[in-house]
Amino acid sequence: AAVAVTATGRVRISPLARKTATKMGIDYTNVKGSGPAGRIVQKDILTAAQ
Amino acid sequence: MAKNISLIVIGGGPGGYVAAIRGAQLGADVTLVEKNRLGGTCLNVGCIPTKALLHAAEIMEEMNHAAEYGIKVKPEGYDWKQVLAKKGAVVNQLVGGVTGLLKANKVKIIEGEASFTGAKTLSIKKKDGKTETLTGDKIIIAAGSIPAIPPIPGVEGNPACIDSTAALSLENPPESLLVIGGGVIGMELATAYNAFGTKVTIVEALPKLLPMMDGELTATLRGLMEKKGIEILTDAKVLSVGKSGDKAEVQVDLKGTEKDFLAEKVLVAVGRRTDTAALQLDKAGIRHDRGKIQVNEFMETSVKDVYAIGDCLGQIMLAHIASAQGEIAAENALGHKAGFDSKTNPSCVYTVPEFAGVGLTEESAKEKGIDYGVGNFPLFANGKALIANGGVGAIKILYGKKFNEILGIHILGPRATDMIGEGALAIGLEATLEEVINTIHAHPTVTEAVREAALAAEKRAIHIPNK
Amino acid sequence: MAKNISLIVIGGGPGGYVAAIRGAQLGADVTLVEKNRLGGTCLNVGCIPTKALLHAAEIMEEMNHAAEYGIKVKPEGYDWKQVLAKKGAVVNQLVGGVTGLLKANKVKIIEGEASFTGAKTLSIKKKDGKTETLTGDKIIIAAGSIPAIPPIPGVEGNPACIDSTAALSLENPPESLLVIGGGVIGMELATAYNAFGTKVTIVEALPKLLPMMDGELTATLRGLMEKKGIEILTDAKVLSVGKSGDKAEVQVDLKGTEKDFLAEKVLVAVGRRTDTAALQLDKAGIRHDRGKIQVNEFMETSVKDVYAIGDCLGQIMLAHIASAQGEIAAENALGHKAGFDSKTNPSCVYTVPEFAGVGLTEESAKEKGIDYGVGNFPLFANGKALIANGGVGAIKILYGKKFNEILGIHILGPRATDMIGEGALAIGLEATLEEVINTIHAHPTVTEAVREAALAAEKRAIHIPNK
Ligand SMILES: Cc1cc2nc3c(=O)[nH]c(=O)nc-3n(C[C@H](O)[C@H](O)[C@H](O)COP(=O)(O)OP(=O)(O)OC[C@H]3O[C@@H](n4cnc5c(N)ncnc54)[C@H](O)[C@@H]3O)c2cc1C
Ligand SMILES: Cc1cc2nc3c(=O)[nH]c(=O)nc-3n(C[C@H](O)[C@H](O)[C@H](O)COP(=O)(O)OP(=O)(O)OC[C@H]3O[C@@H](n4cnc5c(N)ncnc54)[C@H](O)[C@@H]3O)c2cc1C
Repeated sequence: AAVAVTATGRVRISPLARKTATKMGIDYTNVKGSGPAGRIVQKDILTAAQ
Repeated sequence: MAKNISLIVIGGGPGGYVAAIRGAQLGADVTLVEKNRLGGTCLNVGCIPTKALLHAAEIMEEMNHAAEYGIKVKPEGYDWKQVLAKKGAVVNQLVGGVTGLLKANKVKIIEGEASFTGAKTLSIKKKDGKTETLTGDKIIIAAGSIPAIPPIPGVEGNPACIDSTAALSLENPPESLLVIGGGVIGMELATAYNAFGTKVTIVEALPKLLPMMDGELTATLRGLMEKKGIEILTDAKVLSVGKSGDKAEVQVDLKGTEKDFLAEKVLVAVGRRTDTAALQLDKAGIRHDRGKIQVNEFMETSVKDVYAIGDCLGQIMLAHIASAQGEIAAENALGHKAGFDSKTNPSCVYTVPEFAGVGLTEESAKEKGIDYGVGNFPLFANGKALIANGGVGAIKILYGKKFNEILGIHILGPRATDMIGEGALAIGLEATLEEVINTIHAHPTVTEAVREAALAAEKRAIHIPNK
Repeated sequence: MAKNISLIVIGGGPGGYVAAIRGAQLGADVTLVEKNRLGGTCLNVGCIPTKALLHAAEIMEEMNHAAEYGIKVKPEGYDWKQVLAKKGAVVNQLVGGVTGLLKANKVKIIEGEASFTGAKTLSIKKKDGKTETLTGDKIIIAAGSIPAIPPIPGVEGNPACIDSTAALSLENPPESLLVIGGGVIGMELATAYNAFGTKVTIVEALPKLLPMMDGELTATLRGLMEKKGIEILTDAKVLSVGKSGDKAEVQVDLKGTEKDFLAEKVLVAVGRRTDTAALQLDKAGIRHDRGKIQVNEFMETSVKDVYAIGDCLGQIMLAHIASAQGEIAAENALGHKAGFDSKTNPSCVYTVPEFAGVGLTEESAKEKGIDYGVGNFPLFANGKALIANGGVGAIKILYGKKFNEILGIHILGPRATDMIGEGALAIGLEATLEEVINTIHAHPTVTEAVREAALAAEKRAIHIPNK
């Protein structure tokens, strides 16, 4: 999957993934997205947390 | 116990009553002032009665096609009194509902007209003849709008000339109707009366009908309406309205040549203007542009603690915008922080078939110089649409060339006004074509065509050849 | 030039024909083998003909309510031949469309029945009597399903007992119909024939109708169907079917007591079984569970280069699932990598009103031990629904208590099957209540109620009191 950071520097992340990352205290800017078009989904955050 | 914040809401339309309820939910002591009927334009003489009329019109049309489906009926016309009665019943039920909700939320209702006497003081000319002075910690203005009367000679005071309000309560469908203005209201009422047998002519000064809507699909809709016998003239300016017997005679400039039209009624639907004259905005020092109240994204006017929302801003005149802004104003007034963003705003036109769009049209994308692509899917290739209306219509997706993000979704077809919900959410969540494609769309539904339009954008539609 | 990959697709239903087109798009030389008619169950004897029949039924019902809206019609019954003819015309148009699309994609079509003779070799018993041996680099099995005949004494060979296929082409609507099975097919055909005046009884062995659907809304729907005169028995087991004159006599065990029912026809709609017997799966070594082909998320069977999709897996028997899996299988066969995920799969039931759901039901959330909350919004408080069907139905959102993520959306009401598109996208994009709330929903639409259900979850619905 593509990197979730777009050329404009914004991170493509699902609302649930963002909330999960915030709650778990995870910096998601370097997490690789596995969703469509490289969007970070909750699963990616949970994987990164391990 | 701390004293609650007092909130005054001026106007009981979909902007005002929603703001009042939201304010009450957040703990304010709310007073709502309404000079006319709760529910405002929308419930009494706008969205709801037009759609009730259109529903009857739709049944009328369906009757005429029933035989094709094997259903035997003898159409025997309509009972106009009953059409209006049903419309009235729906309106009353909804107005009653709003009244009940305001009571349940302990909103105090004052029947009367409010005018500012100072920054945060109001004088209320009450229906019972008395005058009351009112002051509150916070004020939300939701005064709405009224039909605009264009400066066309012969319109004002002409009994044959009616506005949308009158068009919703005619004694009978006229034998002929000329509609000045090809905007949403004109197109919807044209659709309704056409179904009831009225000979309808639409005259629009601009080259394009429905300014908010995508041009390509608007052109398709125009063709469909013309096929139903509605005469549509664009680039056509009404010069004056006169009389000829008991009919109106309308002089129209058709790209240079003048033509006369006779019609029993002339519906003037050229737009609406803010209903802010009585408010005396200047006494409060509230900044406005010829009656259009100026606000920022937090719905704050130039005067502290005074907010304004909905049609009285003279911007996007839609009920759901008024309501959305109403929630936002109430939240900000009660110490929360919310901003208004119109990017997920759907525009709906209740023609047959329905027409809805959200996000950028091709015209607006071009104007903004955005590098966009288009995915198009015709509904004749969609099974459910084929069953529902013979497959008339199309779905069109605009996406950004660089990231494939959805820029706009436009739907002409059965159920378009409800299907646009998916489009608005897609834009709100900054979805790309891939995400629409990866979402399973149920079969047989018209929404499958949304996915197919996204596939078409990537030249991999299944149910049409890809060019 | 390198030789193209050759792909054989067995079955021309919505699984197979979509896989064939997708394969062709990706550059394969595709051969599709179909023993019966292109379009499979779905187009010929499934989704499409049922919905065409239901559309006629809906018009029929609408006629009966037209007077309430002021439209005067004399209902004169139906012309059943024309009902069937219209249904047939829609089916033929769509089957013709699929045939044309396959040709446009240069898919070679063989009319015949395929059986495996080895891992990747097939013998085709052709319609013209000849036999052909076929071998390909890749094979996709999309053999679909056929109605299951339950082991109820007296069903098999009984001319009064019909399956869904026969129910779609009856010579006349029967005077009475007993439906064995309260699943989607049973409920839809019950709805259709009820509208045509048939006295319908549904007998379901389980305590609940529509196993896939949310229980609370299913109960509401049941009540609505009963109000229309459909008799519904749950926890009721058909013991045997006998004869009484020219009627079927059906013995039913109602929680211990036996009751007899007379009916002109008995619709056996207890489910479907995979149509894989003729395939001789064992000769290819393809792993299966009593005819249900086993696959992984990439639609790969136990044999390399052989994929299977759709109803022949015996899992989720829906056309859009077959198609989704078809695209995935073709992509994987042609060297791409795609996995199947059913989480955005909508379930639709074309009753009146329509019923649709996506994601978790309350039952499944409980079963999984998920900490969920519910937002509920009744459609009597929705203006558009009030106009469309008197405000019958409700919308229900399930969300996770921790992150507010949308777990499921369930809609009983007008246009539910198209409105569920928003729900599927919400789940696919991992949206939370906030995003649904922040998306502007157009007024007056039924989708406004989706947002209200999300607001209700947060105890801040506008148009109902919040408990
Ligand atoms: C025919 C027609 C069809 C329409 N169809 C649609 C549609 O399908 N969808 C859609 O989104 N929009 C539609 N609209 C537009 C929609 O009705 C308006 O956008 C909406 O009503 C605006 O809400 P509001 O609360 O801002 O103002 P309004 O609904 O106009 O309410 C303002 C209220 O304030 C009261 N008021 C004004 N001044 C004072 C004062 N000084 N003191 C006390 N009370 C005062 C008025 O009496 C009125 O009740 C339609 C409009 C028309 C005319
Ligand atoms: C009454 C009814 C209503 C339904 N309504 C809906 C609905 O509204 N929505 C929905 O999603 N689903 C609905 N379904 C289910 C839907 O029809 C099926 O899920 C769908 O058709 C499955 O597609 P498929 O391609 O897997 O199989 P099928 O459509 O069954 O197609 C399989 C094809 O393979 C052919 N075939 C089988 N074996 C061989 C062989 N050995 N050689 C050559 N050809 C072979 C068959 O002739 C058939 O044409 C309905 C089903 C029924 C019966």
